[in-house]
Amino acid sequence: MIGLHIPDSFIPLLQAAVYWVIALVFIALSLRWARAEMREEKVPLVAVLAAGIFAIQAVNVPIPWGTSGHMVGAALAAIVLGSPFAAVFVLTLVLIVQGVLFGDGGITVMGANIINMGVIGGFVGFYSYKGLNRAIRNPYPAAFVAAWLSLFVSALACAVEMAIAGTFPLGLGLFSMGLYHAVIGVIEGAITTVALYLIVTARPDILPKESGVTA
Amino acid sequence: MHLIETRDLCHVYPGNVRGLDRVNFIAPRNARIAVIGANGAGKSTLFKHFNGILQPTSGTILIRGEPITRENVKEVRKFVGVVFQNPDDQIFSPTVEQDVAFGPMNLGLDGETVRHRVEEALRVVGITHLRNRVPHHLSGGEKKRVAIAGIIAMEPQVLVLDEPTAGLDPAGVRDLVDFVNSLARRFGMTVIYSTHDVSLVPEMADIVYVMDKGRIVASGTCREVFVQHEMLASVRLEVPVIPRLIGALRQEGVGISMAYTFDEAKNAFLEAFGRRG
Amino acid sequence: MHLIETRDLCHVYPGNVRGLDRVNFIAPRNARIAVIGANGAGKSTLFKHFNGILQPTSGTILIRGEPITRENVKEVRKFVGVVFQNPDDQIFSPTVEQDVAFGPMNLGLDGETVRHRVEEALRVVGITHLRNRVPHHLSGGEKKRVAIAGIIAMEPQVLVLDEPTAGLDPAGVRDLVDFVNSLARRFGMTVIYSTHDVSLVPEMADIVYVMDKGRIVASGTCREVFVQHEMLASVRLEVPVIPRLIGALRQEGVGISMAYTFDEAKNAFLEAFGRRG
Amino acid sequence: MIEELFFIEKQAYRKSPVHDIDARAKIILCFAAIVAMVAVPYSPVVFPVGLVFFLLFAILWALSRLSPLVYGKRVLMVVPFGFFLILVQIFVQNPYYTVYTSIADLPFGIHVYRESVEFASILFVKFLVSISFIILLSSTTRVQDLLEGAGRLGLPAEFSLVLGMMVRYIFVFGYITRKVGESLAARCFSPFDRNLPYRYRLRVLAYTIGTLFIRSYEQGERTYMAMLCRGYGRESHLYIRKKPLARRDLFFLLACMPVVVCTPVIAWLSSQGLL
Repeated sequence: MIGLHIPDSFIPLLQAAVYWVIALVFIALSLRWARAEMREEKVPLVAVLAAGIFAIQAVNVPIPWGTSGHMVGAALAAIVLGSPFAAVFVLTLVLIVQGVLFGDGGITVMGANIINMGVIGGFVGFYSYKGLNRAIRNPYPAAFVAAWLSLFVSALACAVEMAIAGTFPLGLGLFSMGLYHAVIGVIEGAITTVALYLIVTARPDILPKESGVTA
Repeated sequence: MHLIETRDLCHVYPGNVRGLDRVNFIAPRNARIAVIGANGAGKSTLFKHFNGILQPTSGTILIRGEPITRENVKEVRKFVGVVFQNPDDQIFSPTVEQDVAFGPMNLGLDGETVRHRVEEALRVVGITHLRNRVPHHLSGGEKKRVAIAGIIAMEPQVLVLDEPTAGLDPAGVRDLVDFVNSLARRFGMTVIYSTHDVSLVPEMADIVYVMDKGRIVASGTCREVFVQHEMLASVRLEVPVIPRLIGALRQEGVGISMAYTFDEAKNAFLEAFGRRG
Repeated sequence: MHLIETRDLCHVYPGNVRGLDRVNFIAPRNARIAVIGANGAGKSTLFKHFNGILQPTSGTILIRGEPITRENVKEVRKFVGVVFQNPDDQIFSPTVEQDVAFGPMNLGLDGETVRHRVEEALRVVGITHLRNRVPHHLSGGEKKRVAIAGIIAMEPQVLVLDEPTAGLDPAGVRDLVDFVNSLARRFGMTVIYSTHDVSLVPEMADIVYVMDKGRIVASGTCREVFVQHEMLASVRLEVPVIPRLIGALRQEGVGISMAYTFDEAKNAFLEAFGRRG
Repeated sequence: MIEELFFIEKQAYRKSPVHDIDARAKIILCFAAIVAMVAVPYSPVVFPVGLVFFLLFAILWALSRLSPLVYGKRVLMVVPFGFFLILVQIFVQNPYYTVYTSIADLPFGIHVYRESVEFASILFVKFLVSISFIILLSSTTRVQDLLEGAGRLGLPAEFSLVLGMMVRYIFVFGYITRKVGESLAARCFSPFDRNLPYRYRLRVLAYTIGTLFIRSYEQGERTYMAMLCRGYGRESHLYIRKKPLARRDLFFLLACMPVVVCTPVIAWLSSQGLL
């Protein structure tokens, strides 16, 4: 949904560089994941899937009070591919294209955006799904909460980073972005859940065995 | 009043690419209409005007005598059902049944009517046995039928099929020809389709339009169109093999009457041989 | 020693779906081989064994007399080039030139040789003018050529084409037929392709294999295969219209010799009419 | 965003002296301009620097023969979140100032501060200059040239291959999404049709999104297989022909880079009273 792509100049250069370094570590790890997957290497597969997620993010989703938003899809990618690194890989590629081609999310702050949407979105989405699914043994509510959480925590992280940067007050940031994404997250959660249901119906074999999803 | 009529219809794509150039097209009631042309001739572009997916750059399109407006576009799409070439772009529900129900649901029909419509559409297309299947696992030909059923369920009076035989094997093509013919015969529907497989056309068309580079370069019955060998060659189409063979023999002085379908040809040859033998 | 030989090749897909059932297939040197069959007959499954994309469940596949192993699979893929049906699967680089260069790059050739190979492949396929274009601006026929060029650039000795005419218009089909024939004639290559457009086969095949439900149900020259009308009908294929017409006339007692291509048919008819006239 | 993608592509395919310049030169200039702009501290020094940078951008945009409307349209595409962040600034305090003077008192104890207005303006200038250079880069350089340029500038081989595939397939899926949209419309569905229940619309969108996911996953499977057929391995990389920078490109860099490097330095030195 709108409001997570931090633009250039909202984070000072030095801090942006620190985020870039952290992001690069995760990108390297995700590349290693894509290469060392036990069944077969996934680099090309994930590259093509990233283009698919780009298209998915381009689908306009109506928001009840009149505007339109779009999916982020980090939790969906992580859940279906069975690794948070899938989200890091996919979202990194998507953010590079969005940043360089569209100017959606900046260049210097791209590291921060990758951390928020890819790393935090992916890890929160994946592990909350895994934990909840183990606890309640039903993948769909688990996916709903996971997708909601992944968006919500990403938004909080975004607010914290800008507060550190001094370009947006912490309290107001946490409140406004948190509230907005808590609401919007419900839509992300609903779409993720229903999309997951469709994927399980059509291609149950894609999902990792331990995900506990059965068609 | 024609079901569909275009008058000097032009469409220019962004980047000044000419899609349609002064197209005058008429679809009468209960007709089977073939639009033939090479790839990129403008067939799909024309079809997307029939239900208001594309708007004319200039010229007019009239559906039952009326132009398409914001207000009547839903009515138009109910009246003119367009089935696109690739069924994968049109099928997305978890079951065949739900997918076929999608159109009727969007028309705001009540549950009972939707169920009835779905039933009927599945039956007409001959896929009642697939109703609970996951569309994803169906064969190409089956998916094609699901896509058609999805449109039939909206009970259009004009069915538009973009390259319906693409990717089908001979048995699939045969089924489709029979299906199109039965829609026209049994349900009185008007069926418009595009194809570059010219050999099918004599068996399933009352009217033929030939398109090239966005223009309609010829139209008429099969007989009128398929005698124009040079014209067809110039638009990168072939004359179906039967009239081509008979034409070549006639040029060599063989006395045989022209034929278009297999059965006609067989009779023509028997007659020619009989007369001479 | 045959270029490709399979012995009782079986392939069972996960879920116990039988893909291939005791297939015995031979590809000799410098031959044009058509594998015909309805959708789902197992043509693509067979082709995927030719370069080790799929492994046999049982039976053997020999490439130049040797089974495919982990060690020689790269060699095999250099020797047998497979072009898939949908060019979008195969063209994955941003520009035509980059895509055609992908195979040669992986062979570890130096920059100079890669450039030379790309140049040559583009020339053979006739798309030198497209080298700096992006694939999504190309037509279906052009994309098909790019996909073929990408394989040709690896200089395989066997070229395998899965449904090469799918989606092409008559002019595109004509070009492809000429291209396949020239590969065999000018470069001495062996070309194997699948199709369900049986009318093309007489013009571009030395050997025909007929597949049905994962089995090879007939093989031989066009003459040997296309006289078996019942067999073809039983596997949901059609007899090309020319032999079908001549066959029907002969059944009615007309004295005419069998023919398969257009030119043969024209001569046969002229002769028949001449003899009788 | 798909239609925007095609829109951007269309601009990048035009001809002009700026379009003709090698992608490497444009990448270096635009990235340098953004980094330099971001590097300028949050202080009024930003204004003269921003003005000079924007003039540089405006000259290049004029030379690119693209309409100002194109620029306007592209700015509008990206601004919402940035504008929201900037607008809110005038009501709040930030750590870059110590003293705040209220210039307008609104109900609920909300104040508009002079310093905050200044800070918002600073952010606005930096933001606008940064996105202007990105817009310049992608409006005058084709995606494939951008990628090739990045590769020649030393983008690691594994990234250029992966990004190349991404670039290739966003257009494939772009066309697919367009067709899916048309087929939804043909069956009288619009996600924004208020006659249909909201949950129903959301479910349909979720199904189409799930289908897109499966289709891209399966496209990945097939593409991977086709790559194997052509000898794909760990060492595979994108073919990028060597090409030296033309004299014109070097001249372009020589003319523009000093502006990008020197303006902030001079402005900062003079603000510190060192000049």
